Amino acid sequence: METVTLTIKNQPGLYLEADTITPDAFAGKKAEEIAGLPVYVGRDEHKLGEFFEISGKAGATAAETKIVVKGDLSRVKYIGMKMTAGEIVVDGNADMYVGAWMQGGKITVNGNVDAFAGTGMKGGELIIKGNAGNYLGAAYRGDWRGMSGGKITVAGNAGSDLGTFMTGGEIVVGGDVDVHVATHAEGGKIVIKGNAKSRLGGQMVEGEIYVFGNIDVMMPGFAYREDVDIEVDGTKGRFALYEGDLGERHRKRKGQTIYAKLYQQIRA
Amino acid sequence: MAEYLIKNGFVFDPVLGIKGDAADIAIKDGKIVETTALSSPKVIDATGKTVMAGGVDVHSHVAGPKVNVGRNFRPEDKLFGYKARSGIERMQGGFSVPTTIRTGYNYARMGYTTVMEAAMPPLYARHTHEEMRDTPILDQGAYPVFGNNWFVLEYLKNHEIENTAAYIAWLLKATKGYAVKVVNPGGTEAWAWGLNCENVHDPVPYFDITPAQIIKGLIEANEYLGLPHSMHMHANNLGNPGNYTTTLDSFKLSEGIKPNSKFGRDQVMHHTHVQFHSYGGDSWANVESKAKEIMAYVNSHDNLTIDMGQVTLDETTTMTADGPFEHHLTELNHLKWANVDVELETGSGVVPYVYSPGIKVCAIQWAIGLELALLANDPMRVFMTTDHPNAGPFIRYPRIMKWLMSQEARDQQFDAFKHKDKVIDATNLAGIDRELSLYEIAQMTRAGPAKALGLAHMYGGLAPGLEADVAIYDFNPNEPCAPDAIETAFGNAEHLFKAGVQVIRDHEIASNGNKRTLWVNAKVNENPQVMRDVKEKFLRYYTVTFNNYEVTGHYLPNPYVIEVDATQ
Amino acid sequence: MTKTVTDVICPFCGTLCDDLEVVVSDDGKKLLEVYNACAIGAEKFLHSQAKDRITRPRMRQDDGSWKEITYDEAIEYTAKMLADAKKPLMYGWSSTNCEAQATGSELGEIVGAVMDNTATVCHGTSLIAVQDIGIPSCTLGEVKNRADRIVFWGCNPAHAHPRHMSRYSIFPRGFFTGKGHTGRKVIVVDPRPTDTASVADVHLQVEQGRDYELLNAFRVAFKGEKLPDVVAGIPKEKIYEAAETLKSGRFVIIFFGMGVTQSLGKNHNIDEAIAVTRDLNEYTKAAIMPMRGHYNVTGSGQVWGWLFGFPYAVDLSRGFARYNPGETTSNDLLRRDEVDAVFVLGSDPGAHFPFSSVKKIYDLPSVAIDPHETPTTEVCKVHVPVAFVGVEIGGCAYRMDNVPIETRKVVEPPEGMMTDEEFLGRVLARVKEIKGV
Amino acid sequence: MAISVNLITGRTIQQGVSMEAGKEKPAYTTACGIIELDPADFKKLGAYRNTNVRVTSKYGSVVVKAVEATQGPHPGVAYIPMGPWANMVVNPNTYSTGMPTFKGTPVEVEVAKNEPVLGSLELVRKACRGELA
Repeated sequence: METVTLTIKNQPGLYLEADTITPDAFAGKKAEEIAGLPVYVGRDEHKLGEFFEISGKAGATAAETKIVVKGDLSRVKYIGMKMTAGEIVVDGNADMYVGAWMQGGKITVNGNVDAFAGTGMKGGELIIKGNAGNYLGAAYRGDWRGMSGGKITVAGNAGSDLGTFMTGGEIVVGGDVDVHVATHAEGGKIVIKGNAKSRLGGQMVEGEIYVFGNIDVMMPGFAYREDVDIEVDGTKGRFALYEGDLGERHRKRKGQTIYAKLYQQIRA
Repeated sequence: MAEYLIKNGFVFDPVLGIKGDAADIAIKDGKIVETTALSSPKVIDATGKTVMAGGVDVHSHVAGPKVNVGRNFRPEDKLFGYKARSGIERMQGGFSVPTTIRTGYNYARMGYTTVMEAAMPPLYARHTHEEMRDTPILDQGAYPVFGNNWFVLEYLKNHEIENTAAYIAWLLKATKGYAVKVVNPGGTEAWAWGLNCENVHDPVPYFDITPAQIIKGLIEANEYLGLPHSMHMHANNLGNPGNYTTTLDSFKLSEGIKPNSKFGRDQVMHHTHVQFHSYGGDSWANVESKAKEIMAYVNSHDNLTIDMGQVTLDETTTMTADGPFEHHLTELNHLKWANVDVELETGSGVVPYVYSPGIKVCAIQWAIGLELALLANDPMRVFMTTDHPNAGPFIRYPRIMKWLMSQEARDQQFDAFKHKDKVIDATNLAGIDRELSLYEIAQMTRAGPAKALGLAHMYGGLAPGLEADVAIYDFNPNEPCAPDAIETAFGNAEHLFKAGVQVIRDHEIASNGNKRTLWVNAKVNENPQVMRDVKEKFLRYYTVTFNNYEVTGHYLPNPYVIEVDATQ
Repeated sequence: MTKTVTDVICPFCGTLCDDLEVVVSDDGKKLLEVYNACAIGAEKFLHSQAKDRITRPRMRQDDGSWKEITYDEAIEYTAKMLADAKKPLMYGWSSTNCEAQATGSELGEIVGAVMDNTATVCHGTSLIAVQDIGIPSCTLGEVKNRADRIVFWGCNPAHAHPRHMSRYSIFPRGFFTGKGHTGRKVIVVDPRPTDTASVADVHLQVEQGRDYELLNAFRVAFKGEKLPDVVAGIPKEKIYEAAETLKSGRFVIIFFGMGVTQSLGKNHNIDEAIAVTRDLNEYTKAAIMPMRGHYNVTGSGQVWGWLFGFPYAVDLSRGFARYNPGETTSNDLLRRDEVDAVFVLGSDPGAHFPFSSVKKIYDLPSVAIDPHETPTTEVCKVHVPVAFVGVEIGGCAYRMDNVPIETRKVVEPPEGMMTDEEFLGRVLARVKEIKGV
Repeated sequence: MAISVNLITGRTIQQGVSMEAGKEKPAYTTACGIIELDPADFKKLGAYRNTNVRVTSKYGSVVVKAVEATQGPHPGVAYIPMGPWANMVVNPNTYSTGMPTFKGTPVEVEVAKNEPVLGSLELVRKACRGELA
């Protein structure tokens, strides 16, 4: 695997749209060629090299390419968008749409990301060491196909609208989450190790939510069923199982209605 | 205006009867002229290329309230599909429901120059006209819907044809409409109570009338007026297994009625998107093609024309004034559902739909559409449409051409189906080896629809005196080609003239044209009763005033009025 | 002598009443009286006659004072500002006609602006919900002629849409509703016992910010499932009862407003309300409608819909149209310093945006096009007064149910004043010159 | 002493009429430079009706006149008509939806008898220029 290192040298006046920072766009290119890739500030087209110091070179394919991005990237959008393979390490905070529509490969952000990270994600791995913004692993506006595969791990907290319209894949949040989790989800698994506020599983058709901490307000459409002993992301424990959303439509399998499941850890 | 001489192309023109012979086409002052009439034309060498009149679409949902619902409620339909502005081209977006700008350009790119908006809710006529105004290049007209209109229901309950006709004439003028459209007659009014009319004898709640009475009455009123187009029909029971009997029952209501129109059409009913109305079986498990039965009827009845409503196997957006059908659809696929019931007039619904080659029913629908065209004895009466965007986006017309012109292309598609064998069993298509010629395609996409619209004096051919709407395709019909070459060539006209203006040059948009809006001004005897009824309904039941209803002025910056005199 | 103009359309709110009568002087220069309008609508017409009206553009000086400038100078400043900006915000577009919106759209397209309208602080979240779940709706005449169950959820038409209840919803006698209000059951859901609630049969005083839960409870109740004893402050018995009232109706209409679009959950509240409506269609007929507030905000969503494909928050900066509320919406753009110039027409963000956003407008190059003096004109660098749309110039406007109506000019604007459309047309021409397109 | 209440904003007919008559006019301040409090909250606040109060949230602070709720009772909920006064204190968080949280901002209300309620233009101008106390 070859490594390309980008170090931000000029901050954009507004925001930098850099959907070319992907192993797919870099593959087969030398540093000079990578420097020539287009990026945008408002309506103006620029070259990547105007904002980044670029060293190293890419591998022949995306899978053989690793990108390390350094510096304050809190005004850089779209890092890793639509990537299919390879690896990106972001050494700092990044702005919106990190790993949006990604299909494969791995992104590690050693900082925070803003909203819409992992939008419509299909595969691969997105690891956020800091906090994530709103709409993590959610669907793009209007789409009924949200995150369908891959795994997102957040060490810190996540914002509102986590996993909206999720159909598959897994999201693990180490800290707390804001309102609306797995709204409209039809599959997938969300693990919240900290506390949740309200609107968990609203309009949820299918899928699983696990909460280790408190839930401020439970949806009226979730009904307590039983206590179960299970292991979740390496933690064994007793959980209260709720099913819902009782107001929503559900499929039937072998005559049984399939509900979404919400597990809350029971703490002594 | 510039003169043009399109030299030596292979011309396909049903109006002149030219079947691919090399010929020259001359353009002057916006019209086709004899080549001798030119003095110093710009010459376009069309050697080795195909030349046809501009395409005419008899049925497409491209402008108006439900189309815009389809745009605005589907941001995902535009994701990553945009085209940036450049030169004279404005920015474009949208796949199944493109922006008006893209609609105009994409039709032009296929060599189409006239497109009729298939359903205009009268109360929203202004909106429809605003969108058509902002659709470049194309000549357009819109069909106001009548089949669930309270005036029509009340007049036809007592078979008052003259009053119905007077009301139609008034509404065409008020809305600047082109033809009489009927969608699920009575069923959409029933839907205002959450109900439906599932066959032609199913009475409309409260109004004490059946769909059959509405259909027959509107045909008669249409012929009473002698409008350019016939009554334009979308029957009850669309999209349901076993519905072909309802379709045949609807067809039969036209029997014995002769056209009364000086505009040269032969039909008294145009039935649209017949693919959706040709299903046998009694459930989605055993649904099968009844295209043979449908076409046996069509082929033997000259006073009927139809269009296909071809499924293109895309993710698309369904939209229709058939409110109950859209509700039925959203119950099936659970996708987002928009509905608008329109006071005293009509309703509509919009639901996204994914026609997947992996789903048996979708593949059967695909086959049925093609069967309709391939079983047609007279291509002048069977037109190519996708009921855009219902069965698929109009940009797939070149792909449909490919399927119609090449058995190999059809076989390739069969092979791509997950349930190929079941699809073959439920349909006739695998046993049909007919391959349509470009001449027949020109009948189905140009001369036929122009004639059925009563616009054969303007569009659909290359005879001198017609509008200079001419498409030149980079396609040599005399050389063997892979099926995909058909799709490529006819999706990307090399040159296109609209009313003598070159709107595409070397495959690029060269002009935004001078789009016109066609409407029909039918003069009838003064009818005080109808005017009294209209004013009373506005006073008591409408939420806009009578004086704020009529569409006037700047909504049609370039109108083209077709005058009809039905005074007696 | 005076003359009376009839069938006049009111340019205040999305109700778009079209039965006003306006008395003007014989020469058409003075507006004298307004009939049939609500108090707010009448005031809007009369304000055009204010003696102290500003009739010429003005530019803020370094010392904070205003200096009168010519329209030509204002056009030049605006064109330069937009042409120089990398990503200008062009906001407002509600108190104007569709013709100006179309011209403005072309301008926005050329300068690569973000186009946003007042839905962004009003029913924008409803539009998001519609994109997620759709919307079964109808025209207001359907309500008048058929509806026997009326729900006002988080809206207060007695104050915000004063003639709505009499023209369309509670009181009118329609074709199938000959008994008027006695044939209808009215439910109001609001954390306050509002003046609208006082004319309702049922008021559910929902705990503020818990609409999503209460709506969810209705869906659970429809299906006959068990509810917790109290949801959002409402005892379950009342919820079951209200759910039954809705199910037993022949035609249910739910109107909703800012109480749900601006409270916690926002688009999700609407989403769930639409789901309630969908559910009701299993049992009876039901429709739902946003109480669009601002005159022609609906129209700008329509115009942008057919031109760009999105109803608000349209980012044209890259030469094509993109959309994602949360990123391309005015308050997010301002908060995040994503735009470098602000153009406002037909709205007053200075009064109606959170102050943190207003401060950002103050800090940027900015132009406000508005007949009034407003908090926005107060913080912008240039203020361009224009003719009142719907009073001094007509044009197309869309009602809250998307019905388009041609508005009427009833009186002449003061001598020499431009209209929105003229001003935008001139700026567009100048921008084309500057950019050489 | 200060009381804590949940602030919502919105339209009133007086807000509409005075806005259309001119936001620079005193009537607009009379209509919108107010906070409607429930009698129970007045009691807790220990203030007379029509007293100027300072309303403070995490996001800002503004002086308005406290009046009795016109559409009550709604103890614990306070109402400032939509406008620049309300917008000094509302929660601007959009939760990435574009919509600030205009309804449901926790605020503290305390008597500020001697502080004036500014007119709309003056309020916004001074706030922008950092001239507010």
